[in-house]
Amino acid sequence: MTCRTSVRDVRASAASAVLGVTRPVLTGAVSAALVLGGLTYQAPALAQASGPIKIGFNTELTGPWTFFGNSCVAGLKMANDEINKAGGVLGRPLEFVTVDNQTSPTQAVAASRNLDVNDKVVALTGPTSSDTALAMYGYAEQQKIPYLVPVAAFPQLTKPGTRYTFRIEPDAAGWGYVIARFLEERKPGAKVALMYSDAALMHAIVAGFKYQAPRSKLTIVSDVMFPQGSSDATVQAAQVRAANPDYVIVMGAGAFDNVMQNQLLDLGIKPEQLLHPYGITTQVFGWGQRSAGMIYGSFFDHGLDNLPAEGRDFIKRFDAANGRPPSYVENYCYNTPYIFKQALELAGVVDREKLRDAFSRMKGREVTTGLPVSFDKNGARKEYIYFMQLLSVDGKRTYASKQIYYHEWDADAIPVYDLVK
Amino acid sequence: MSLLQVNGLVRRFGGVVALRDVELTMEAGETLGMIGPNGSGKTTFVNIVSGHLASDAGTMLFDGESITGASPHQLAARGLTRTYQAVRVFSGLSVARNIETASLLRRDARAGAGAGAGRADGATVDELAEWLRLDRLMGKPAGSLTLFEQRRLELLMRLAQRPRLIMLDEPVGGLALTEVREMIELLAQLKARCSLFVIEHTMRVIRELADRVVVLMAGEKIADGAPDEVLRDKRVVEQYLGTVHA
Amino acid sequence: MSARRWAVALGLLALALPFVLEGNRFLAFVYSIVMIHLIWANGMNLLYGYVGLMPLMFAGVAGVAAYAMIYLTRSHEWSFWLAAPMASLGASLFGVLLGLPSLRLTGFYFTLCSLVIQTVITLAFVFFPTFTNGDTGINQIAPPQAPWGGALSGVWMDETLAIVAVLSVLLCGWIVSTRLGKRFMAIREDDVLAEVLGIDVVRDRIIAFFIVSMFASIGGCLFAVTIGFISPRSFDVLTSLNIWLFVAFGGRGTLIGPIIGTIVLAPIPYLLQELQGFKDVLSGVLIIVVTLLMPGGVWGELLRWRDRRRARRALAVGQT
Amino acid sequence: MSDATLLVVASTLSTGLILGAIFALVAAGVTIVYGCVWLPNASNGQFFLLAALAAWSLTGAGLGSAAAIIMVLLLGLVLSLGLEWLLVRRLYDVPNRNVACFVLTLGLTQIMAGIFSMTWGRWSDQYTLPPLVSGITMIGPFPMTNNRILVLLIALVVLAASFALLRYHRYGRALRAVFQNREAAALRGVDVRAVYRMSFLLGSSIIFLGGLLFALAYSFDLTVAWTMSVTAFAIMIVGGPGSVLGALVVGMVFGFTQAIVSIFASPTAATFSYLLAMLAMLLFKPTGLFLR
Repeated sequence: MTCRTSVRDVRASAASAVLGVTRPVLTGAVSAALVLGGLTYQAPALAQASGPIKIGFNTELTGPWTFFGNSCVAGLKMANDEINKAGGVLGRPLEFVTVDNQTSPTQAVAASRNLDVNDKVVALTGPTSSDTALAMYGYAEQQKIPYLVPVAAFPQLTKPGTRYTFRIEPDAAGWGYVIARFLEERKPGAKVALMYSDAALMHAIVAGFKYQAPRSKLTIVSDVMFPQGSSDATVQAAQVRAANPDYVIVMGAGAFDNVMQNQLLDLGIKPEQLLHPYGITTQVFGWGQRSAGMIYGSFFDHGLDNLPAEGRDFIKRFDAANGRPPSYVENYCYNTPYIFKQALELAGVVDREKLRDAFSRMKGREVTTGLPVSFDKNGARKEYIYFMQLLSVDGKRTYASKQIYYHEWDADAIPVYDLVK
Repeated sequence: MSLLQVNGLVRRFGGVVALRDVELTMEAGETLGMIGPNGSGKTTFVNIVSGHLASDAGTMLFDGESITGASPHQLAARGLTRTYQAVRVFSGLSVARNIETASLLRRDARAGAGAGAGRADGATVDELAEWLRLDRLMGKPAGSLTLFEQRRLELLMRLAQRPRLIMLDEPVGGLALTEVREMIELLAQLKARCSLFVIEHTMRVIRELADRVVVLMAGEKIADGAPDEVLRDKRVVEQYLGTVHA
Repeated sequence: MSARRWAVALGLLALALPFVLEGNRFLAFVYSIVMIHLIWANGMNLLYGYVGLMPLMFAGVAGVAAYAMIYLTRSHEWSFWLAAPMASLGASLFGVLLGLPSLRLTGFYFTLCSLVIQTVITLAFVFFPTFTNGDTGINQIAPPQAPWGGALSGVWMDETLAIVAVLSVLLCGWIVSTRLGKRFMAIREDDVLAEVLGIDVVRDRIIAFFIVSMFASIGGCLFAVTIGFISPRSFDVLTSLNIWLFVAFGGRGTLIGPIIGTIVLAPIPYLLQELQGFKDVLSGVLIIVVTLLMPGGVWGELLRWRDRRRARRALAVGQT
Repeated sequence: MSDATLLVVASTLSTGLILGAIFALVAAGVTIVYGCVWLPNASNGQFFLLAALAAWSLTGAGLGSAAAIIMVLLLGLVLSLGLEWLLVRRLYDVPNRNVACFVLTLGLTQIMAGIFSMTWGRWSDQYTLPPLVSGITMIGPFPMTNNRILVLLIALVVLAASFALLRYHRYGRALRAVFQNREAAALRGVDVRAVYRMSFLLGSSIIFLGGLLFALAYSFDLTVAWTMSVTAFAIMIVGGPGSVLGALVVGMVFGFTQAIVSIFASPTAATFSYLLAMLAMLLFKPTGLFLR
């Protein structure tokens, strides 16, 4: 048994090794180390001078958020190809180096480092889940790499003092705030019930809603939080039904969102009373035809009014390629290369510090919607949201919806960073 | 003062009484045999005395001190140890490691009396190994030994601890006839070194080894005395010996 | 070369690698992650390989230590070098508490019990956000202070991890060679027999849980400052299972086995990121093949082959 | 009682029964494999998920739910046979097969998780099966979908059938004999390996069915695999390995605890309470509540 080598022996030989008695061993170890080092050593980071402009795209290609990561890739690739076909940026092609963070914060940090060190990317962009984004945020701020966040709504990504991180999606506490404003308008003095999963994003939305609800004269009649891994909500749905609310705000992690929706509908809550703070295409397919009439928040939907031709074109081409209409996730990821293009052209050179400055002063536009893209001193964007009403769902192919509300507000309309730590 | 004194031992399993007011004393240097049909409570008795099982009532003294409720390792430290009906050695470890583990906790070593280190009651572990003919098997995994070798190893591991009393639960169980002969000889030599408590079905073992015999029937002690007397006792013959080949 | 010289060479190599990998901060990072897992695997091996209990709440204990360390450094402005040992000590006492079921349960029952405990801990991390910030996690965890002022980072942080990892191997080897280690192995082989031979099984199991929780805790604190971000998912049952897998794959109850397991399996998800789902398939196939061909783990099986060959040779010599 | 109270009471019953029945079913599958063959299958959560995902794809391709279920069960049978032939049978004679099997099936779990993220994981973030039957039955003021009633019935019938099989059928007797003493059973002419194979197939099929029923009653996503694995193992141990009755009773107790505590406290308290109850059970009655 190997375990029988006693420590006294090891200590003795360690001493003898230091004294040079076992020189061959030491030499062997050091030369092995040097060989390994030679294999791994690379020249220190040089600014990217020629070849494609590399940007690190760190996203979820495996693990529970696989779908979001892959949807994002689909949108991003489309735009990237278009840009390169049209001549690239600053006369060079744009390349997104995609790495898989496995929906794990630890892996996201490792992947960021890989992109930073081995690919020497000029900027990072990436994940679609909040905790991986927060882990990357720490890395980007520490290593001073510009970091553009396409789809992660957690407010702390743009907390005061943030310098290198810029977020495209409005922050989640704001969504909660505007839901209260919206319901106040639709039915003054409404009674509202909340059902949500114990997850970072949901907590931020709820915090914003609870802040604004008394100011909008809304009453919260029921407030149910489910631990992660819940699978049934019938009892809570019955309790919510018994509290007789005018509206139920529903947001669950993954499939549990749909479980809550269906169980509320089973118990006789009308679709018109149901409000989801956000809805993407697969979610809508899950809700199905029986949910027609319900309301969901969005930042891009093929049912939006007044979409410019570029937006309609994007929807058509995405649908043709992927068999489903895009939602805001794909839209933000589609816009990401264009936002990079605008910022890089503003910076004029491929340099991290210059690119950061360009982001902070850019006045760009989303190519699909024409909405302005500019960031405040913390990297947050002007807040906005649409509320859509679901009209009909056609199997797993498409659905119809109409825009019923649009609102824009300043990020500091509510004390976001006091509400969410 | 007796070496072991058991008073009014009671143990129930559910509704079944396994031991009913069992009284027993044992003097130092004595070899006591315990016999009785299957299910009469012999192993339960050993389990309780050796600390594996709690009693429902009764007290136990070992060398004049109470051992009621003591755990097996505390008893081992005082010199009371046991073997099992199904042989039990560390089958994944080598014979040498088995013996080493057993001598880790030798009584005198723990008590701090370094003088006897490496010796088990006058004999070194090596001498014991030679005596038990294990000295050439040291490197083998204990699990690969024959049953008889394992029985001898078991014995050596107990002796390495310098016990004052060894409780043997069927020491010749499963052995071939020649091996039984040998085992009895070994145990007879052992009698000089420490007290033995032997559970056996094989009457030969009891006749040749025991100074005194106790008979358990359905949890009750029905006889206690010299082997010749007890084995001739009418009740014992009718209820027990009649059923086994003596 | 003798086994001892090999051990010294490996130790020196482990200590030298951070300087070698300095040129590539990504590989250096992967190396430091492997070192942390090595600390963990050694702890797991002590309990699983030598005492014979498979604790799936291992990561939970590491998490408790990490959160406690962060709380002490953030809210009480303690230095990492004071906070980490204190947090580890506290978490280890907690680990002893979680180990108490082992006094009644052994084998697979204890494993399942620890699985339930780990599930409760993970839920508690999410549900009681005072110390953990819930599902959101804690980001921008400051690196430890360097003795020469400033933050300990880069190659010196990696070197610190390598030193702790090498120490953990040495410590493990030392514990195993002591009377305590021999008692552990006796308990692993047969706890009832160990008790009859005078081993206080209850006390020794408690000691084992304390030592092992210390390994888990120190690894947890170092993990937090190395990654800079932790959330409840950093310390969930999958983390425990992974560490256990390293030990079982390499060979439980040997000093070398867990090192092999960690070095082979731990870097896969980092170095093969481009392979996406294939990398899971690859490591799964690797695990299955090794289990079927080497049920005692890589090193355990190599030792067995060696022993068998020696026995055959001895037999051959005996016959001639 | 007011309608509102009745509604809550009825919904509690419905939740407790359905959750309980599905968890009992999966635990029964686990218990048959672990309790009889002593092979802990760490990948049974993935089996469960695979069944649900396969049914989702088949119904998406236009197959009816009932046809999809039968197809998936057949598929599951083929898959388990293949797995038994390729991997599991190699462990029957390994001395420490508990551990070997756990490691092996963890490897299998990784493979399946990798495959899922390259396939279904890319196609959607959540999955719902069309109901087997449509319509709603009113139980007092509580509307229960016929689909869920049918799911409950299937689960209970399968549980009863496997109980009867293990208790009264020749196979069940052989299995108990093998469990008590493998060598003795072999001497008495029981084909031990055949019994093992049968148990693995039966257990796996029941887990597959559990996945299908879960998918019919609820929407699901990829995270359900682990939750299911942990819960099923815990239920099996508390109920007593090898006891289908134990799995049923403990599964139901678990379902009802979750439903009832969440009325009076919160869903989180419910989850904590059932986990702590299991812990207490393990500590104070480690052999399980029911004998096989």
